[in-house]
Amino acid sequence: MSLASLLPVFALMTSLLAAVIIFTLPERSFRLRTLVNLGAAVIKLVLVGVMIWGIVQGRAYEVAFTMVPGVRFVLRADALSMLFAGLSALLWLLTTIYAVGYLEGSPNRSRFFGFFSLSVASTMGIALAGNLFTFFLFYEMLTLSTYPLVVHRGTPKALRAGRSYIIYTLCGGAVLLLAIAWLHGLVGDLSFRPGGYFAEVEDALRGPLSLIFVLLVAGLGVKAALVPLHGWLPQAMVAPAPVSALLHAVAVVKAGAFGIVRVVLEIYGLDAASDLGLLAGLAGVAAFTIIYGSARALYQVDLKRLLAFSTVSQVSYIILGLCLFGPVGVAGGLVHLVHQGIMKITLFFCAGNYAETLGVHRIDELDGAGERMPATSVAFTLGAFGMIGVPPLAGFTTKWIMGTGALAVGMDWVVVVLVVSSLLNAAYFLPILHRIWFGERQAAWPQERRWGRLETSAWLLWPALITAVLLILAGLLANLPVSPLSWVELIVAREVAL
Amino acid sequence: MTPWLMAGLLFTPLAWAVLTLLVNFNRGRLISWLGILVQVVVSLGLWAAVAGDGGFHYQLGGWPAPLGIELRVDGLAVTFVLLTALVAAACGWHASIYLDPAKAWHRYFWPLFWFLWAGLNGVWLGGDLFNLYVGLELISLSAVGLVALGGESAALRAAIRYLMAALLGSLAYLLGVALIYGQFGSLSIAGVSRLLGEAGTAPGQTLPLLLMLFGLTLKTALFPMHGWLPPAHGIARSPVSALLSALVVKASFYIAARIWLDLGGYLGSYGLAQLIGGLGAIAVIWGSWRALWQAKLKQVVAYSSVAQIGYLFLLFPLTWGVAEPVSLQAQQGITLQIISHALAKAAMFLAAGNLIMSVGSNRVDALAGVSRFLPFSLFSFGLAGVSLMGLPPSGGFAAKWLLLQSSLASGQWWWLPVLLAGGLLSAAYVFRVYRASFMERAGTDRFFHPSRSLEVIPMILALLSLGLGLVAGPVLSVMVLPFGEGGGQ
Amino acid sequence: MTPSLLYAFAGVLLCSLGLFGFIRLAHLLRKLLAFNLMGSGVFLVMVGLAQRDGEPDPVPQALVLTGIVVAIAATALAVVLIRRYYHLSGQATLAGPAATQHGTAKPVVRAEDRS
Amino acid sequence: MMRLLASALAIAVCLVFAGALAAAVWQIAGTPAPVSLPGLLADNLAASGVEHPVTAVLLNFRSYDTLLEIGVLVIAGIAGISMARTTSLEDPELRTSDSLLYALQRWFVPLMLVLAGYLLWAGSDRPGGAFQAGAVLAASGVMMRLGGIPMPFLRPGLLLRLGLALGFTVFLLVAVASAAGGEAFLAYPKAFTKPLILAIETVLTFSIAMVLLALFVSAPVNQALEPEEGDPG
Repeated sequence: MSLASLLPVFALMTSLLAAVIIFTLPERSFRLRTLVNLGAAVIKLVLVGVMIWGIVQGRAYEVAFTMVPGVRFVLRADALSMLFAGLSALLWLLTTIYAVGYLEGSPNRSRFFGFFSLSVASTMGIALAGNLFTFFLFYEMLTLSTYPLVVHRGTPKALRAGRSYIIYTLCGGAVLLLAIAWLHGLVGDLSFRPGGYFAEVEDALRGPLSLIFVLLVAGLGVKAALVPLHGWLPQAMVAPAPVSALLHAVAVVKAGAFGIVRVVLEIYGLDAASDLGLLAGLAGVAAFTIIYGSARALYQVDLKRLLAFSTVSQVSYIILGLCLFGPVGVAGGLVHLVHQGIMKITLFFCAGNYAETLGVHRIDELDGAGERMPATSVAFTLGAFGMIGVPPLAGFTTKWIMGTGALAVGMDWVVVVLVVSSLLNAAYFLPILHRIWFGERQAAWPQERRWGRLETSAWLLWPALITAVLLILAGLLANLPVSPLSWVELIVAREVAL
Repeated sequence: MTPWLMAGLLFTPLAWAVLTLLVNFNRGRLISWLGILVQVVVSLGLWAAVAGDGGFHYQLGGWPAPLGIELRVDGLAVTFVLLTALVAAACGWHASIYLDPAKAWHRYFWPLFWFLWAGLNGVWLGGDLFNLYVGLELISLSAVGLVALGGESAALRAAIRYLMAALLGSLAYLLGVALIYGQFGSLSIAGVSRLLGEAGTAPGQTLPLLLMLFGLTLKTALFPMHGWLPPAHGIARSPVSALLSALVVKASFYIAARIWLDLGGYLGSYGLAQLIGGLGAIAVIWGSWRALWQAKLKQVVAYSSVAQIGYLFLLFPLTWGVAEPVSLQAQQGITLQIISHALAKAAMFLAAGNLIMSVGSNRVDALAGVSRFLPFSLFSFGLAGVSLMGLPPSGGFAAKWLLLQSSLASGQWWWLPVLLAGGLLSAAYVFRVYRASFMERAGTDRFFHPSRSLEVIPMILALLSLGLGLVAGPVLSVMVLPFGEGGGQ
Repeated sequence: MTPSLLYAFAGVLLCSLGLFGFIRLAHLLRKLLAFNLMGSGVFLVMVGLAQRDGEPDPVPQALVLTGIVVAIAATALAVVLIRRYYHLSGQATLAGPAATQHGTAKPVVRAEDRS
Repeated sequence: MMRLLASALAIAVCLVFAGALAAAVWQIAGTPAPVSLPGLLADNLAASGVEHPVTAVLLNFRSYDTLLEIGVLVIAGIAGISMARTTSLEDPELRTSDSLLYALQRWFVPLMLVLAGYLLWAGSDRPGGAFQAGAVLAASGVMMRLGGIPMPFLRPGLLLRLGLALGFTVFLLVAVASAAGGEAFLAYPKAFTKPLILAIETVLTFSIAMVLLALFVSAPVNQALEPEEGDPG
C-alpha cells in the first residue's frame, strides 16, 4: 500500500507514540514533556489537514487487515470521520496547552499527560474506524484511558466518581459488544458505508435488527449521556478542568454521539432506521434529554456541574438532528458536533480559569469576576451566548438549521423543543453573566493567585480566547467553504443520497 | 532435522534438570539461562517446521502405535510448545533474579522447574493415554514440590491439599484408561477413535470417558472442585504461581479437550457437554466474585484463574453436535483464551510479585499511592488485566468474540450472559486494584524499586497478551494445520 | 468368569472402598492409605480386565509396574510433606487455619535482601 | 447428625460408583478387544533384545514411559530433600536401641543385598527387575537407619544428589546416544540391546534405592520458616 494510504495510521500513531514516550519520561522533565505533547499535537493537526485536503480532492485513505478470523481491522478516512478527527485534533492542541498551564507544579504529571495522549489516540481511532468492530476496539480503549484522568486527583470523591464512570461505561461497552457480535453473526462484517446496508429489510430480520438497534443505542448512549444513562457525567466533574473539557467537548461524550451517527447513517441508513420506526423513539429520547438536562442545570450551584448538565442537553441536539429524517436535520446535528465542542470547551476553559485564579467554584461566588478577569469573562459570555443561540454565534446556526429541517419534514414539535431548551439555557446562563458583570464584590476571592500583569497565566488564557474567536467565526462565516457547516454539507451530500 | 528438534524438546529439559540438580542456585541460574535459550530456539524451530509443512506422527523408539508410544506433532501441539517456551522462559528468567540465592533450598527450584517443563512438552505432544498419565504425574509432582519449596507451614498445607487433589484426579484418569485399554486393547487416542469410527466394533462405554474427564477437570480446578487452586497458587513464590496458573492447569485441560474432540463424539452426550459447560459458567461467575473480595493481592489473581479457566470448559458444549465451522470457531476461541490467559496471568503474577516486593505487603489496600511512583509493574498488571477483562485489542477479547460468535451460531445463546458478565466482573476486581493504587495517602515513601529486568519481564508478557488479538489470525491459522500435507488452512 | 476377571471385580471393590476412605477420612495419613488402596484397585482392574480371557498380557503388567512406581513416589512425597506439616503446625488434618501467623512487615529491608 | 448424613451420602456415592464400574467392567469383559497387543508383542519380542516381555515393554517398547517414571521418582526425592534443611540426619526419633534388631541386621542386610542382586539379574528373563531390586535395597537401608548405623552419603550433599540422578542420567544418555547412532530416540542399537538394558537396570536399581531411602530419612524438622511473600522475613 502506498504511503498516502497509511496517513490514518500515522495520525493515530502521533498521539500513541507521544503517550509511550511521556510514560517513560521522568516526572521532572517538564520541558521535554511539553515539547513532545505540543509537537505531536501539531503534527497530528497537519496530518488531518492533509487528509481533509485529499478528501476534498475525492481521495480516500484506507488501511485494513484481518484481525480475528472473519473480522477485519479497518482504518478509513472519509468525510464524516474527518469532521470528528479535525475537531479532536484541533481541540487536543488547545487543551494540551491549557493543561500544561493548569497542572503546573502538581504531582503525577507524566501519568496525566500519558493517559491524556492515549485518550486522544483512542478518539482519533474512533473517528477513523472503518467498521463497527474497529470502532468498538477504540471505544473501549477510550474508556480505559480516560479512567486514570477522572480519578487523577486520587481523593475519595474522585475515586467514587471514577468508579461510577467505569461501571457505566463498561456495562455500556458490554451491551455494545453483544449488539455488534449479534449483528456480525446475522449479516457479517459491516464496514461503514453511506446509505447503510438495510435499504430493504426482509421481515425475518425486522425483529432482530430493531432489537440490535436498541442495544447499540443503549451501549453508545451511555457515553453520549442520554437520559437515563447520564448519571456518570455530573459526577465526573471532580476531574481537573482540562479533563472535563476533553471529556465533554471532544472525547467521551462525542464518541458516543459520533457512534450513534455512524450507526444510523452508515449501518442502518436513515430510510431503514425510520422505516423500522426506530428514529421516532430515538427522537423522543433525545428531546426528553434536551429538556431534562437544561431543567436540571437550572438548579445547580456548582459551575462545573451546571456545565455538565448543559452538556447532557446539548449533545442530544446531535442525535435529535439525526432523527429529522432529512438532509437538513442531519446537517444541523452534525454541525452541532463541532459547534457544541467549541462552545463547551470555551466554557470549561473559563470555568477552570476562575477556579485556578480566584478559587471560585460556586456560581454565587462569581460576583464581580468581570472586572477582575475581563478577557476570560468575555470568552465565557460568548460561550454562554452561543449555547443560548444568540445570533450570529455558532449555536444559533445549529438551532436555525435544525429548526428549518424540522419544519421541512413537518415535525413542528421539535421546534417547540428547541425554543423551550433555548429559553432554559438563557434561564440558567443569564443569571451567571449578570453576577459576573454586574454583581458587587463584597468579600475577597476564596484563594486568589497573581500572575504579573496578565489576569491569569498565559497558558490558561490564550486557549480560551482562541476558542471564543473560533465560535464567533464558525457562526459568522458559516457560508465560507472553510467553515464546519460547508464541510458538513459536503458530508451530507455524500451520505444522504437525495 | 526434526528428530533433533524432538530430542531437544523432550530430552534437554530432562538433562538440564539433572545438571541443575548437581549445582547450587547461582550456577544453576547460569546453566538454566543456557537451557532456556536452547529450549526457545528448539521450540521455534519445531513450530516453524510444522507451520511450514504440516504436522506428523513421531514414533519413540521406532515402535509404531499401539505397540510403542506415538507422539502427535500437529499445529495445535507446537503452538502450545511455543507458548510454553515463552512463558516458562519468562518465569525462569524472573525467578533467577527474584529468588534469593542465600536460601539453600532455592537451589531445588531449578531441577523441579526443568522437570515441569519436560512434563509439559511431553503432554502437549503426547498421543498415548498412559504416557499422558505419566506426563501428568511428572507435572503434578514437580508443581507440588515447587509449591512446598521452603516448607513453611501454610505452604505445606496448600501443597498437601494440591497433592491430594492431583492424586485423586490422576487415579480417576488412570481407571478410565484401564477401562479403555480393556475394551479396545489400545492406548493411542487416535487408534481408539479410529476403532470407534469403524462399523464392526461394539459401541463404547461412557464411564471411561466420564472417569477421565472427572480426573482431568479436577486437576484443572473446575468448579466445584477448585478449592485446592487458590491456596496453592496464592502462596507459592510468584514465578512459581505464574508457571502454575499459566501452564500447569492448562496441561490437564488440554488432555481433556483432546480426548473430548477425538472420543467425545462417540462416547459423550449432549447432557454431559452442557453439564461441563454449565460448571465452567458457574466457575466464571463464582471465581470472579470471590476474587473481588480477597484481601491479598495474589489471592485475587489466583481466584481470577479459577474464573478464567471456567471459560475454557465452554469448549465442551460448543463442539458437541454442532456444525463443523462452528466447532472450529469454538476451538479457535478456546485456544486463544488459553494462550492469552497464559500470557496475561503469568504477567499478572510476576507483576504482583514485584508490587508485593515494592510495598512489602501482600495486601491489596497496601498499594495506596503506588501509582505515584509509576512502576512498570503496575502497568503490566493493568495491561494483563485488560486481557483478562476481554477488552480489545487483547487476545482475551478475540477469544471472547469467537466464543460469542460460536454460541450465537450454535444457538446456545445462554452462554452470552456468562461471557459478558464474566468480563464485567473481572473488570471489577482488576479496577479494585487500580483504585487502591491511585489512592493518595501520606507516607507512601516506603517504596522499593525492583530491578529493571524484574519489571521488564511481566511487561513483555502483558504486551504480548495485549497484542495477541491483532495477530490472532496468523496464530490460529497454524493451529488448524492438518497432518501430512501442510500449508492448507 | 475367569479368575483374572475376578481380580478385576476385586479391584472394583478396592476402588470404591478407597474412594470412601478418601472422601470421609480427615487424617492425612489415612487419606493417603485410602489413596493407595484405590490405586491397587485400579491396577487390579487394569491387569484383570486385560487378561479376562486367560492368556497373560504383558503390556498392562508393565503399565502397572510403572504406575506402582509413580504411586510410591507420590506417596513418599506426601508422607514427607505431611510429617513436616504435622511438626510445624501440630495438625494431622487440613481442617482449621494454618498455625503460623506473623506480625507486620519491614518492607525496605526485605526488598533489599531480596534483590 | 451432620456427620451421619455426610457419611450416608459418601456411602451412597461409593455404592453408585462401584455399581457403575462393575457394570462397565462386566460389559467390557463381554466383548473381545479388537486389537490384540500381546500378539503384536510376541512378534516383536525377538527384536527387543530381552526375553521377558514385561521387561521388554518397560525398557524398550514403552521406554519413554519408564524414563519419565524414573523422573517422577527423582522429583519426589528432590522435593523430599528440599524439605530437609539440617545437615545432620541423626534424627533421634529414628533410633531404636533394640539388641534383637542389631542381631537380625547382621544376618538380614547381607541377605537382602544378595536378594536385590538376584532380582536385578532375574529381571531379564522372568518377573523382577530394577524397581523390585531397588525396593529391597532401600529396605535394607531402612533397617540400617533404624539400627542407627550412620550413612554419611545420605546427608543432603553432592553425593546424595549424584546418587539420585545417576540412574536417570544413564538412561537419558543411552537415549540420546542411540539417537546419535542414527537410530530413533530410545531405540537401542541392535548389537548391544541386552548389555545396555542390563546396565540401565543396574544403575536404576541404585538410584531407586537411593531415592526411597532419601525420602525415608529426609524431612527432619527444623523451625527455619520461609515466610510467605510480603510477610516479614
